[in-house]
Amino acid sequence: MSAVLAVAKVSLLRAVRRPSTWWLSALAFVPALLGGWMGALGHGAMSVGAPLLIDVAAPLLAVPWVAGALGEVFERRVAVYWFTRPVPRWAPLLGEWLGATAALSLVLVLGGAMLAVADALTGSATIGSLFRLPAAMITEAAALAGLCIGVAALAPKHPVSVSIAVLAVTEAALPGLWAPMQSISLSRQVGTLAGVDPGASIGSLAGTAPSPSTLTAALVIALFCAVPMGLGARAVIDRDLG
Amino acid sequence: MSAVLLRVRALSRRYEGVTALDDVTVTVPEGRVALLGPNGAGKSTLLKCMLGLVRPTSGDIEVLGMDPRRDPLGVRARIGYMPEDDAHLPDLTGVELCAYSAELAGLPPREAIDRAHAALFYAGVDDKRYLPVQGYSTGLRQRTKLAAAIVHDPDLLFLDEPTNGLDPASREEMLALIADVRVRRGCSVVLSTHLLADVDRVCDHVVVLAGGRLLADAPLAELLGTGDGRFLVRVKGDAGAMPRFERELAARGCTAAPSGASLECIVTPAGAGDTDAIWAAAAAASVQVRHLAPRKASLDEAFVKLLA
Amino acid sequence: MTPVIEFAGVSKWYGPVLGLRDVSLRLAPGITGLLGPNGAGKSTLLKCMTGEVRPSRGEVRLFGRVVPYDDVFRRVGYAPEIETFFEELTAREFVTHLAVLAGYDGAEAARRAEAVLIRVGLAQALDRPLATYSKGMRQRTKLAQAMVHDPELILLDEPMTGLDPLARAQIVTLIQSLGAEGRTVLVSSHILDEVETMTREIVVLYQGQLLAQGNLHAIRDLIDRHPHHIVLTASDPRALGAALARLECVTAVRFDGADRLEVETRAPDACYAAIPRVATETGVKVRSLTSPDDNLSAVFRYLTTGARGAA
Amino acid sequence: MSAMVPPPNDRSAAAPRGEVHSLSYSRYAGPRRPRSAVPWVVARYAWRVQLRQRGVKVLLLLGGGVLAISGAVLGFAWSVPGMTGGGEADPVRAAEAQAIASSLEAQFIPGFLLVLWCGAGAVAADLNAGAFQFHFARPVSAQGYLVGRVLSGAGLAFALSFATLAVLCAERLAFGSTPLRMALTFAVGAALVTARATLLGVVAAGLSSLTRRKGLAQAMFAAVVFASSFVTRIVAAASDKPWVRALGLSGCVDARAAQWHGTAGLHGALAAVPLLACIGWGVVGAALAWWRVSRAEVMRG
Repeated sequence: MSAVLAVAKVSLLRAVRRPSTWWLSALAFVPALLGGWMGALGHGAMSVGAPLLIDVAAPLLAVPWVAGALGEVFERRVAVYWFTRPVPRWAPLLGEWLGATAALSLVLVLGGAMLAVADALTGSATIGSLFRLPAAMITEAAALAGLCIGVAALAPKHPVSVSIAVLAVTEAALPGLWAPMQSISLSRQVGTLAGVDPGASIGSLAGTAPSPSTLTAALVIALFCAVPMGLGARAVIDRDLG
Repeated sequence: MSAVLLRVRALSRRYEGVTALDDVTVTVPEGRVALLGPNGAGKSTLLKCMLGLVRPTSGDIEVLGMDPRRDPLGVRARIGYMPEDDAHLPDLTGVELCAYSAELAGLPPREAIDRAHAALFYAGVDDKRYLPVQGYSTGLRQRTKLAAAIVHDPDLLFLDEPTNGLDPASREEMLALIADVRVRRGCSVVLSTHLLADVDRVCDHVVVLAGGRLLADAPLAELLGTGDGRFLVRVKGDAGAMPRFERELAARGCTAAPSGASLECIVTPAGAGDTDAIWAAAAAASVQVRHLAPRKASLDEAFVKLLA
Repeated sequence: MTPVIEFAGVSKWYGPVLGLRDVSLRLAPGITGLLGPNGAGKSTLLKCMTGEVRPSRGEVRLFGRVVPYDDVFRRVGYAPEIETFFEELTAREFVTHLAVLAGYDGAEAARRAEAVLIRVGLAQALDRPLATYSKGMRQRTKLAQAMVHDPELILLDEPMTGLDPLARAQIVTLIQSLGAEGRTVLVSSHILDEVETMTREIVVLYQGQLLAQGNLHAIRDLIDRHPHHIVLTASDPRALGAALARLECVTAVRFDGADRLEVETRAPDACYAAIPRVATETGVKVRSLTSPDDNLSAVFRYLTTGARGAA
Repeated sequence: MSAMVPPPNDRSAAAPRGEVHSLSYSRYAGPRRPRSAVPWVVARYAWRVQLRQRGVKVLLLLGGGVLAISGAVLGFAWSVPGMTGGGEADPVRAAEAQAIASSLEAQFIPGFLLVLWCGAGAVAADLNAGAFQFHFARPVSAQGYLVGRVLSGAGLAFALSFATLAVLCAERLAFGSTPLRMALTFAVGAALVTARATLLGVVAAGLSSLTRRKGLAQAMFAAVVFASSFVTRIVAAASDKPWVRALGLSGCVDARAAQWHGTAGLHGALAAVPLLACIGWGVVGAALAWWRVSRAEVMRG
């Protein structure tokens, strides 16, 4: 367990030292700014900002931050330094996940909270919505971190393009084709948890979505995280690394 | 043979706060030239200036009679460059890499393929040429890089650490190839290296840089001088052979100094050129002499002397 | 006593590509050089010990247990041949982190990391980001992380490539001191001279197969088992040549210029022994004796250019 | 290629003669092409490598599937009179508009992913792998290299869209459009498809030259494509200003297409917005790439 925490700590430290982390983080605050502006013009801060944060900003923040960085570690064989220590091989993966989730959550929660505040200032938000969006962002951070780490372990040469391709399929292509497929969309389920109307985010071509439920949402989000992580861990344990 | 390969006058190049080249003036004749110096000596910067990739802060430079600042592409068309790092163009096979190099230098596709095969044959890359380069062993990769550097028939070849990471046999072959390029092709060679033994083998002129300054510019023979009367002796024997041999040498008035390797020593005979005493000592100590030759000052020593 | 390292019939193929073929070997404490030309399987052999690759056939045992087992890395340090680290960290942070993963608590790990980095000669650069490190400093960092947890077995993959002569000498001294502390150190290299300054015990791989193992003498014998060309300069080469031609071990004599002769032999040991004797008998003064074949690279060259059954 | 070595003994003409050719290196005296050919060389070899990659094969398969489906669906709709364009004043013209829009929109995701895979990381990967020094130690100018990278990054995406356009136009010819009008539609469609691919390629090359890290470059490209289209769409909808949509990287070409059909709803000075946005994106991408590549320190150390 201490190994997992040690890896998480170093993962955070490395993220902080990368200049790209800082300007990527700026991405998380664009929705709040844009939402606030639109809210001030009377168009509803949440209906503009939340889909932008959940659908666009969060994935595009997570993919280079987590998949890109970890993919490099695997591709350049640096991971061998972890795997020649007396710890099980899944421990560094879990540590990376913990570190990535913490860092992503921090940024996304801040972004979400700012958006909620902007909404409260310009509209008629309830006190509950101030907490619902940030809480939902934590689940999205954990799910995206899991997906990215799994993909980085499975496809270390193309972690970013594969992650984006997976997300393009689950978030845009399939839901756009057939409405029931919206259930497998991560952003749609996070939106359910956050209590945000998904209408604006998904192409209108597909018609109406199935009615949302918190239980389904939690299940889909958990699967989003666990399936790639599990496959990635199996690949790291079973395969030759050299 | 006496044409000028490179003429550099008062060349300086400064990066922010760092002087990479400091007022270097040197004229290098055609042939095989070694560019020597420790890391950070300014070798790479000089190469970059020659290729027209970096503009000198001040001073003049002329390569093969052309000014790389005015016509960088013209200069580069006549130069073959073998970089130190692997230029990974992922998934290209050996043949493709060479053909690509040739086409970039302006050869039509058919000619490029033809030349690529000729260059790979010359560099000794066999059937593996149809496999992706990233799977090659270090030796094969160096050969492929050499082939890619000569494929467009340059007049001047820049080799940056061409024997790095090669095993002795491959190193020999690489050096033989480099020597051959000059002899048969009439192509000048500039060899940038820190392996002094390489220079010994293939170069006839040496330019030494250190800290951005020119330290030496001389024919190799001048730098090495002649023998100093000492002999390098290597013997074969058991663990006690060497001490026994040294005792016998001492008994005959010779002095033996360690050379660094375990069964070797540097012997100063009592009389100049008196090898008989060494043979007698070996016989008395019952060791086999496997190597006995006058010891030239090695480039290593010349280099250390220059740097001091 | 169980050997520290034991390979039992290990083969490894990467798809159809051969990595190792039927390697069996046992190694005891001390420094051992792992020699072979590029692509001989040296890295694969080391990776089989760290569990980075699994043998396609056979078993590798470290300290008597079959690898991979996680705990083995309490007793094993490994310096791979890769050039990169977690570039955002400083050397101190990097080595401390790996010491923590090796099981030490934070303070102890930091103390050990600092001590080991100073020992490898990085005292001046402890807190610089690894991204700014030169090739030589990277080699030292790799050594440091392999030593930080005080392992009994240290595996070093080409620890001296890219170093200038001075740094090379320092690293050799460091490795010798590790051996003197009673550790088992396996150093891969393709340069015999480099290894020879460190140890007498070597293992030679050639095209994935174990070509030789043991004391350098065994390798010297191996060298003696293939034909040699011996170049002599002498006061009267033709007289010496005529006398040598009578020996059974000499297969050819050639003259070259006024004072050089070249002797070809299929029994080098006998021939080297005979030359001084014959010289004394004929009263010829031998001024120098050299051979391009009296070294390991010649063995490799000989093996590569056919006559594979001879060795 | 091979220099002839005269036979050692040619006094006896009657004896059988043999020749020994020298196999050693020989000089090259053949033609050399002008330097303007360099971009094509860069692009050709990049395509050759791309077509070997599994990811590219999957994406091309995906694009092929999209082509087949849209061809079948639209072909079916067009073959049944009155099924499409019923409410339009000119059903034929509406169907032609549909052909262009489909080749742009249906192929957007496969095309985007292809540019992402082939182009968005290319310059960064080259910078990181030392391929800059490989190229620039040869007679390759920065312009030549960049044009080559744009071509190689956008080439496959362009081929997909163009194939879709060609298939749909051919179907229209079969279902009632006159050859003359089809030729015009095809020309306009080809221009738009080219514009779409070029913009994606140029922006991808520009962004990818900002960093050494391939993954980061790819993510930036995805961010610019998605965020620009998402933000412009939401802002346009929320503030009811349709011209804002034409500012996005994908929106500007779509809006140009809509303008040609007369369905864009942009009038007066606003009619110039899509074209200006297209030019703007192109200039920004090219400027970024040029700025970075021309000042790159080519060799390390």
